[in-house]
Parts: sequence; structure tokens; C-alpha cells
Amino acid sequence: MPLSPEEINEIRRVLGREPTVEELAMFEAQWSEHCSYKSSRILLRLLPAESRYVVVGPGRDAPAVKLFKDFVVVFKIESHNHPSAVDPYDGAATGIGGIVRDILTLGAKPVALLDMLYMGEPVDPHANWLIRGIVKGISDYGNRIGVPTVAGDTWFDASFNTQPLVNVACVGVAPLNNIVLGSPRPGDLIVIMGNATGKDGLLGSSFASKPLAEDTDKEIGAVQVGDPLTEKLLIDSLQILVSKGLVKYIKDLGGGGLTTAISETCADHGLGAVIELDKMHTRQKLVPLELLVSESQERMLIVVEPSRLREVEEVLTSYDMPYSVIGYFTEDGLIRIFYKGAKVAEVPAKELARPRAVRRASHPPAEALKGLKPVYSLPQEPSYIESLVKLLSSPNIASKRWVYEQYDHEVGVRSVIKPGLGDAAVLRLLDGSLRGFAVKGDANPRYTSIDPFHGAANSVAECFRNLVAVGSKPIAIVDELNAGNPEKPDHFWYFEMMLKGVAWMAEELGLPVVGGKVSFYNEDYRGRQVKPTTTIVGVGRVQDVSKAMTMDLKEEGSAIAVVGVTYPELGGTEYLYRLFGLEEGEIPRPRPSSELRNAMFILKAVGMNMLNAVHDVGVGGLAVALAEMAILGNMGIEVSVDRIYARGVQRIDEILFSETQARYVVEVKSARVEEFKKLARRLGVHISIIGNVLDKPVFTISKGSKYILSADLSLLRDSYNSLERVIEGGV
Amino acid sequence: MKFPGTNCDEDVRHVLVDVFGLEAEIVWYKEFAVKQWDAVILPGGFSYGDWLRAGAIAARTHAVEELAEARYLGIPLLGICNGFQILVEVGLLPGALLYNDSGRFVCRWIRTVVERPRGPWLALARDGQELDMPIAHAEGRYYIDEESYNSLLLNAPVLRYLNGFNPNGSVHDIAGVGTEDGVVFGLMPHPERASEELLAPKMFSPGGRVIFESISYSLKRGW
Amino acid sequence: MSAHLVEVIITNKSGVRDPEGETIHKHLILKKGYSMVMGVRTGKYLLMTVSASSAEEAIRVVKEVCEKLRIYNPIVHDIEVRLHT
Amino acid sequence: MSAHLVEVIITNKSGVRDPEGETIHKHLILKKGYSMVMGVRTGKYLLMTVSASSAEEAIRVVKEVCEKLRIYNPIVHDIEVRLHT
Ligand SMILES: Nc1ncnc2c1ncn2[C@@H]1O[C@H](COP(=O)(O)OP(=O)(O)O)[C@@H](O)[C@H]1O
Ligand SMILES: [Mg+2]
Repeated sequence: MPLSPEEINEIRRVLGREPTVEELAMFEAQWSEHCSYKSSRILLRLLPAESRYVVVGPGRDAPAVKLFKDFVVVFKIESHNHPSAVDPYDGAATGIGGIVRDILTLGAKPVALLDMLYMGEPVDPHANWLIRGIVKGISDYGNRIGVPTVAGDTWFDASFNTQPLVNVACVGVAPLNNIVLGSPRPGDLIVIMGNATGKDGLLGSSFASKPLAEDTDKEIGAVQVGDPLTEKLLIDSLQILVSKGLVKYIKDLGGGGLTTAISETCADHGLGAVIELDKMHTRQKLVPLELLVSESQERMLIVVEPSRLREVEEVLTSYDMPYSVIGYFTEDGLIRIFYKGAKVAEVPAKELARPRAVRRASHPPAEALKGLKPVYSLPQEPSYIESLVKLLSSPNIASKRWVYEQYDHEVGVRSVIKPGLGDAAVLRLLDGSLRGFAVKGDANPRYTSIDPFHGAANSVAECFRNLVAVGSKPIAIVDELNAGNPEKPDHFWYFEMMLKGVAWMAEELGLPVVGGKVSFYNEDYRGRQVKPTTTIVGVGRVQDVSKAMTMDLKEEGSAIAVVGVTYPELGGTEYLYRLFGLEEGEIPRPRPSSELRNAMFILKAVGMNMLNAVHDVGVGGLAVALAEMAILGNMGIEVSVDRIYARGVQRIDEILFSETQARYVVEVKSARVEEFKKLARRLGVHISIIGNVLDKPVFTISKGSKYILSADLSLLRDSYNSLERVIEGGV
Repeated sequence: MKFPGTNCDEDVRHVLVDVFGLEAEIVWYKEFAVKQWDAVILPGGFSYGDWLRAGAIAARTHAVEELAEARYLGIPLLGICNGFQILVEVGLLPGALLYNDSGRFVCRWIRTVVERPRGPWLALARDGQELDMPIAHAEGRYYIDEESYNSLLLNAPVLRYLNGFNPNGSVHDIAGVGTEDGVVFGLMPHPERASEELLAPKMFSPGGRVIFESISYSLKRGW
Repeated sequence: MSAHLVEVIITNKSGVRDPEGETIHKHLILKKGYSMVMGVRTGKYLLMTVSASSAEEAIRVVKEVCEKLRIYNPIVHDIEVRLHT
Repeated sequence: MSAHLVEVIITNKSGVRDPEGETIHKHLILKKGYSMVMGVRTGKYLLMTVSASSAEEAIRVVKEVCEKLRIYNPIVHDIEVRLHT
């Protein structure tokens, strides 16, 4: 997005003169939406960011949170929506590369990746091509750098047919004492390591800060090819530099390239810098302006004390890692850029790094009313088995094996609970103890498009529940807000509401939002915004990974219980959409106090070893949760709807398919049922024991003395495993 | 032995040192010298990005060319996944590894069976023993022509995918092969990921242990 | 109608990086001393057997297939379609 | 000395299956109704820029590189080296 006339005036005021072309380019890159958060900064202050565990909060490239008193997790989320729309393979791949480099800035070791993908319908040829490209891009890059992709979220919806959302997250770990928290000082050297700078990726950030052009062919400068081999060498050589204490400060070169890296580092520490551009190692001949804003991938900035430079150079040389020493920090707060001895720019760092925030107008579109419409007159209930089969084979619910088997989710030998079996992934620290962490990412584009405030709150709650379901204690989240054009008030409204929904729910659940990312302009060339979507990634603490819970049923004769109250909440559900084609109605209400109470109960019951399996109730409701547990455990069940604790329901489909929040299904060891009930009474939690686990492959639900649903497990499994057929054979 | 892009080096070291109590070091390929070691493992990953062909560029490095000498000295050599691809590319093991049938990278647990166990890596395995391990590869479809198969593998130790578990279209369901004396062995599955109960999914057991137990046993007996 | 062999070569556009080619060049070819090789670019090769009335017709069909089925991504790739000789 | 462009095309030998080609053919091309495409084989393409006194010399160098550095695997691959036109 070119600078506006007001912004150019602002630049003249800051400099007290006309800017040079290089200076203009620097301001344009740094003041882009992507780098400066100018439209979102004011609202982002609403997010609660404090807790006693937070070591580094929002503001740096990645936050750090104490997982244990001596260990931190560093985690962050990022979107690569626009690049993935034009070049799905490389766009998604370079998204992974970028998020990993954020984690490297604190010197942590990247140990897990997540991908939250909101893509078009597999039967649409263009969307299908995007889906394959995106997943392959993540696979080829993530696998090659040796960081396992352990969890994610996958959703298919026609609104993403040409503009998918590719959200990726990375988790790093480090002993508390090892993270790199130093500050650069005047005289310290600025070293760029990694790929040679080239013309590739000129002005990528401004590309991401505007709608897709109709003729995307012209966006060639924004096409970036990932180089995972160099990324892997960056990871390895940085680990060595950090372990030897050779670097004081690390910053990635991401959006805005060198300009952003220098200006933010200087502004954050009240410093200036002298940079000699001609010292940069380059791939081809570049003019100063290009050197300043190129977003070539796989580059990092490290700050080195002059006396340690030789040792740093030795490490980099042995790793065949290209680098260049391009300048040093000064005291005066001015960034001075030279090229072959001539000064090409002189800009005050603070003003460059922090453009004035913009207040955007916001008002709800008429369409937003669909979220207030109660669902009161539904057609007659279809057969329950038909409904269940349709839901299980919905690409949004079906097993995502086709996706996660393309990812190496085991490298690092930390993955205790791998994708597919648990509501969240569980990894051990591998420090000789059994300590570890859980991580999961979630969103529901349908909820947030119908009701952005409550929908976003539900994303937080769902992530929280998924972390609890594996037996972890959630400690912090990061968020990614994917919205439309901030200059359009009825798009911006969705952003504002989603953000407020996250802020509210995070506050209620006591979860600090330690970082996040905003992606605007997610609209197609006709200006239609995709479903606005809030993605939440959360991390939970696990004291003993060997006790972590999976969702598969395990033992014949044990009891099946529902934790939480079921309400008739069909608005915005997968059921309403798959069976009746409706995407409207009041979405399930966020219930923070029930979330907290029920989570506490689950964690106690897990801690007391009463349970064999836990699964949160999410998309598809109770019937789907039960079916997933049976299919994954390869065991049957026999349950009755009569005993399900529900309020205000009039129809059975409201019990089976409502997506009421704050609920779990658990498998209780048969000898522990009385204790389980007692614990529930003591904590004031509503539970209902609804049936038993069978060792034959049948799935039955009864009402009174009659079966209302009875199916062979193999039929359900076949539906649940249908995604590969849909994607591979759909075209 | 670690190359640019190797990524299972620390995993293998963890298993050797922390699980089986052996002494082991990760050696950067530039610093590798055969004679220092009792046994050498080429771990998995993507040496040189898997570019050209998995293992092809690493196979032309000085370090790997030195392995011919290790072979001559009878030093046990194990190639896991990318390490196997390298050993095949340099000709220390027969055959070739091609792109998976599915055209996709695949990561999942599978079941294999050992035949004619022998040599330092399989000393403790029983003939016909079933071993569960995960695979994670894009180029794991083992190929060998019938003539070479008959002359080289009918008397050598091999690892086969059990019926229904062949994930990539390998001929004769081959998951791993060795030299006739079993001193050099290579396999696509990852034994280091299958050496601890904690990491094995419910339906599987950690089948990689026997390989590390065997080398430990063999080295202690002065292989 | 007769069978024609048509080659398709898909490479990254000249402005777009090719890390595979760079790696082969730097870590294999130059390391082994072949400095007269000044650069390597990699690409994908497809050989299609097409039943068509003429060579021109076969080429037209292959071009159409490549466009319509997104065998390549015009934003990133150059494509060359030619008769195999 | 001048720069010559030499192409290298690496394909699977005829006895060795090419699942990628089969998939492109069966799942993409035939499904979209292009039944005149009777078969697809895939391969790898390398384009080398070689500084040599003549085209023949450039080809000789590339052939040597391919053999000595095992740019292709003779167990499974066929290779074609030719001048780019
Ligand atoms: N894109 C993806 N990448 C990796 N794992 C995924 C992806 N999508 C889903 N999964 C995994 O599949 C399983 C089911 O995911 P999901 O249906 O999102 O669960 P939930 O409904 O509990 O959020 C989880 O283990 C999840 O991590
Ligand atoms: Mg869940």
C-alpha cells in the first residue's frame, strides 16, 4: 500500500526536509499495516497480557512464558494468507520459515510446529489445488528443518476458495537461564547471517497489506521460494552461538526486511545505528533501496560484541553459513545508512518504527443480524444415523490424517501424544524428567462470521478445553486475527468484535494473550471478505507426560460420562449446515465460569487416575464426540440420551448435535464411578453417566427402551476416514 | 555423522546415551574420521535438503567416501532413513530408494519382520521377530532388480513390512537391508523413535530397541 | 491419428530462486572441482504421449492441459512445451 | 570460451514404475476428459550453464559430471544430455 499524502507530510515533519527515495521506501515498508499494526494497535491494548508466568510479553518478536520455574516456552503465531493464495506451495512453506525465525530470536530451540488451515472446498478444482499445495509446502519445509508438525486445525469452506487462511505457529523451549534477553549497546556489531539478499520478495509486506490484485501475475516480486536447508543451518548454528554465549541479541529479518529489523531494534533500545549497505552479501546487484526493503527469506540479524566477532565467524564458517558485518549501534537514536561511502538515509529510529496509530471507523453490516436470529423453526428431524454419518464425513469433522501424515510429527523424539489421538499434542521436554507441555490451535470461521465477538470467545474456550482434555493446565495463548479490509467500516467491525471477544474470554479464563498477529485484507479481488476468523494457539503445562490423556476408548465395561450441561444451541453448528444448509442463528454461548469449573474437575479426575479417555465436545456435538472416541479406540458403546443432563431441549437432535460449550465426554474406569460422582458433587459440576464401553464394534444410542441410533462401527469409521477420498478423488 | 540438513542426530544420541547408556557423539561431517569410532550411525533427516535425490549429495562428500574404509575395517555402519538413502547412493548397500507410491511424504507407525538377523545390529533379534517402528519419508520405495535381489539379498539380513503395512510400494516389502555379514545395515523406519514405551502408540510396541541392544551387546563383546 | 511425444519442462521463472539448483551447484559440482559449470537450474520434466492428427495439434492439447489442470503455476513457473525428438 | 546451456533429463528406466506420472495421468488428466493423452512419464530436469570452447566440449563436461557425481542413478534412471536450443 503506497503511503498516503498525510503520511508523506508526517515524514516531512519528522525529517524536517524532503525524504530521499531510500527514506521513502523505508517508511513505506515500516509503516505498512503488516509491520506497524497502525490500524490495530489501539485495540490490541485491550488484550490481557500479564500473568506471573510471563517472562517476555507482547512487543518482542516472540513471547516467553514460564512453563516450569526453570523452563520457558517461546511460542508465536503467524499468517501467510496472501502468499499462499498465489503460490500455495511456497507461500505456506515460507510461512513456516518465518514463524520459526521468530522463535529463534530468543535463542529457544524450536520443537513443534502447528498449522491452522482454513481452505476452500476440496471439490472446487482451484481450492483443491490450493489445499494440496499448502499442505505439501508445509510438509516439505517443516519436515526438512527437523521440527515436527504436531497439531493444527483444518477447515473447509467455500468462502476460502480463492483466498485461504494459512496460520502457522511454532513452539520453542529453553531453560530459563539460556534465553537471549540482552540488549545491544553502542559499539556492538550488526551481523546479517543466512541467505544472500536478492530481489526476491521486494515489498512483500505491502503486498500483504492490500487486497489481492485481479491480475496476480504481476505480483511476481512477492513470490518467495523457501530454502529449508539454509533455515536448518540457521537453527543449528544459532543454537551453537547461543550455547557459547556469543550473541547478545537476535532479530529476524521478516516483513520490511532490514529496515524493520534495524528500526525496531534501535527504537526498542533507544539506539541509533550506522549501516553500510554495500557490505551486505547479495545474490545479485541491488540498489540501496532494494537492499533496505528486500524480504529475502532465511536471514537473521545478530548483535555481537566486537571482541567476540572472531569466535562467531568461526562457527558460521564451519556451518557454511554466509554472513556479513554491516554496521554498528550508536547512541544518538539516528539510523544512518551509507552505500559506498555516501549517506543515503538518515532517519530517527523511534519515529520510523512507530507510525501514528490510525483509528478506523467500525460499524456492523446488516448481515450481522443473522447471528441474533434464534433457530426456532427447524424442519422435522432427519434420521439420526443419517445425520451422524453426514457429520462424520464432513471434511470439517472427518479425520485429518491425510494432512498430518504428510508431516513428520515425531522428529525430536518428544511427541508423546501425536496428532489424531488427542485433543492436543503433548510433548516432553526431554530434560531427563517427565515434564512437558500440550499445544493446540483452534478456530471456527463459521462462528466468527456469524457472531465475531462470541465466536472469537469460543475459539479461546475451545483451545482451553482441548488443552485440558489431554490433562494439561493451560498457561497462555497467542491469537491470529484474520480479517477483511480495515478501511471498510463493516469489515473492520468484525475485527474489532473478534478482538474484544478474545480479550473478554482470555480475561475470564485467566489466560494471558502473550502475543499474536493481525492479518487484514483477506478479501478476494471483488472485495468480498472471507469468513473473518480468529485462530487461537494455547500452551498447557504437563507435569507428567506419561499420564496425558487421549480420546480413544480403552476398556470394556467402563462408564461413559458427559461433563457439563447441554443446551439447545444449534445456531451456527455443523449440523445445521450439513443437514439444512443453514449458516445462521445464535451460536453456542461462551460459558467461562462453566469452562473453569469443568476444567478443574477434569484435571482433578485425571490427576486421581480415574479416567481412561477424555474428549472435549466441539464441532458436531455429543454424537460426534462419542463416535470419534469409539472409532479411535475400536470399541463399541451403548448409551442412552435419557440420562444426559440438558436444559430446555425439545428435540433429540438438540441433545445429539448441539455444540454447547464447556462440555467433555470421558471414559471412567468402572471401579471409580462412585468416586467420580462424588468429586463432581463436591466441585458443583453437572455430570451424567450415560452408558458403557463394549468390546463389540457396535455403536448404539437409545431413548427409553428403544434404540434411536444403532450402527456398525465400520460404517462410522468409513465416514470418518473419508477425507483422503474427497481430496484425492474429488477433482 | 551429521550433514547439513541431518535432523535425527540428537534423537539418535539421546537414545544411545540416555536410554542405552552408550557413549556417543554427534560428528559434523567435515570433522569425521573413520578410525576414531567403534561404530558409525548415519541418522535420518534431509541431508542437503534431499535435493537432486535423497542422500545423493551427501553420498559424494569426503566423509561418506571414507566409509568405504570403515567397511574395509569391519566397523559396524547403520543408516537410518536418510542414512539408508546415503548408504544406497554410495553403493555400500544394494538397490535404490524411489519416491513413495502415493507421491506424498508419509509419517506413521508400521510393523516389520526381521529375516536372517545377523551382524552387530541384529545380534539379539530372532528370525521372524516382529518390530514396530514409525516411518517418516518421501523417498522410501525400495527398488532392486530381480537378479540382484536373488544374488544379494536372499542370504542377507532383511527387514520387511508386514502384510498390509507397506507404506510406499517397496518391492518384496523391503524396509531395510544389510550386507551378507550384517555389518552394514540400513532401514527406512526409525528405530530411535521406537526405543521408549512412552513414545509408542497404543497398538504398537517399541520395536527399535533390539537394534540398539544388539549394538550395545556386540560392542561390549568386542565386535 | 497417431501418437506424438510431447515434452513439458517446468522451471522457476528467472527472477524466482531455485535453492535446489543452487545446492547442487555449490555443494556438489563446485566442491568436486567442476568450476566450468557456472550455474544449475532445476525443473520438472513431463513426457506425454498424445494421440493427435498432427504434431501441432498434440502440442496444443498439452498446452491446454497444462493451463487448465494447473500442471504448473504461471505466477512462479515458466513452461516450455515442445516435441520430443 | 563461451557459455553454453546444456540440458539434462533424468527419467525412470522403463522397468521402473513412475507413480507420479501415473497419478497425473489417471487422476488429473483422464478425469478431466483428456483421453487423447495416452500416458505421462515424469522426470527431473537440470539446465547447466557451462563455460567451454565448444558446444561439444560443454556436452562432454556435463556427461562427465553426470557420471562421476552420479547426477543420475544408473540402477534406476535413464539420462539424456543435450544442448538447449
Ligand atoms: N492441519 C493440521 N495439521 C496437523 N494436525 C492437524 C491438522 N488439522 C487437524 N490436526 C489434528 O487432528 C486432530 C483432530 O483435530 P480437530 O478436529 O481440530 O480437533 P478438535 O475438534 O478437538 O479441535 C488433532 O490431533 C489435530 O491436532
Ligand atoms: Mg477437541
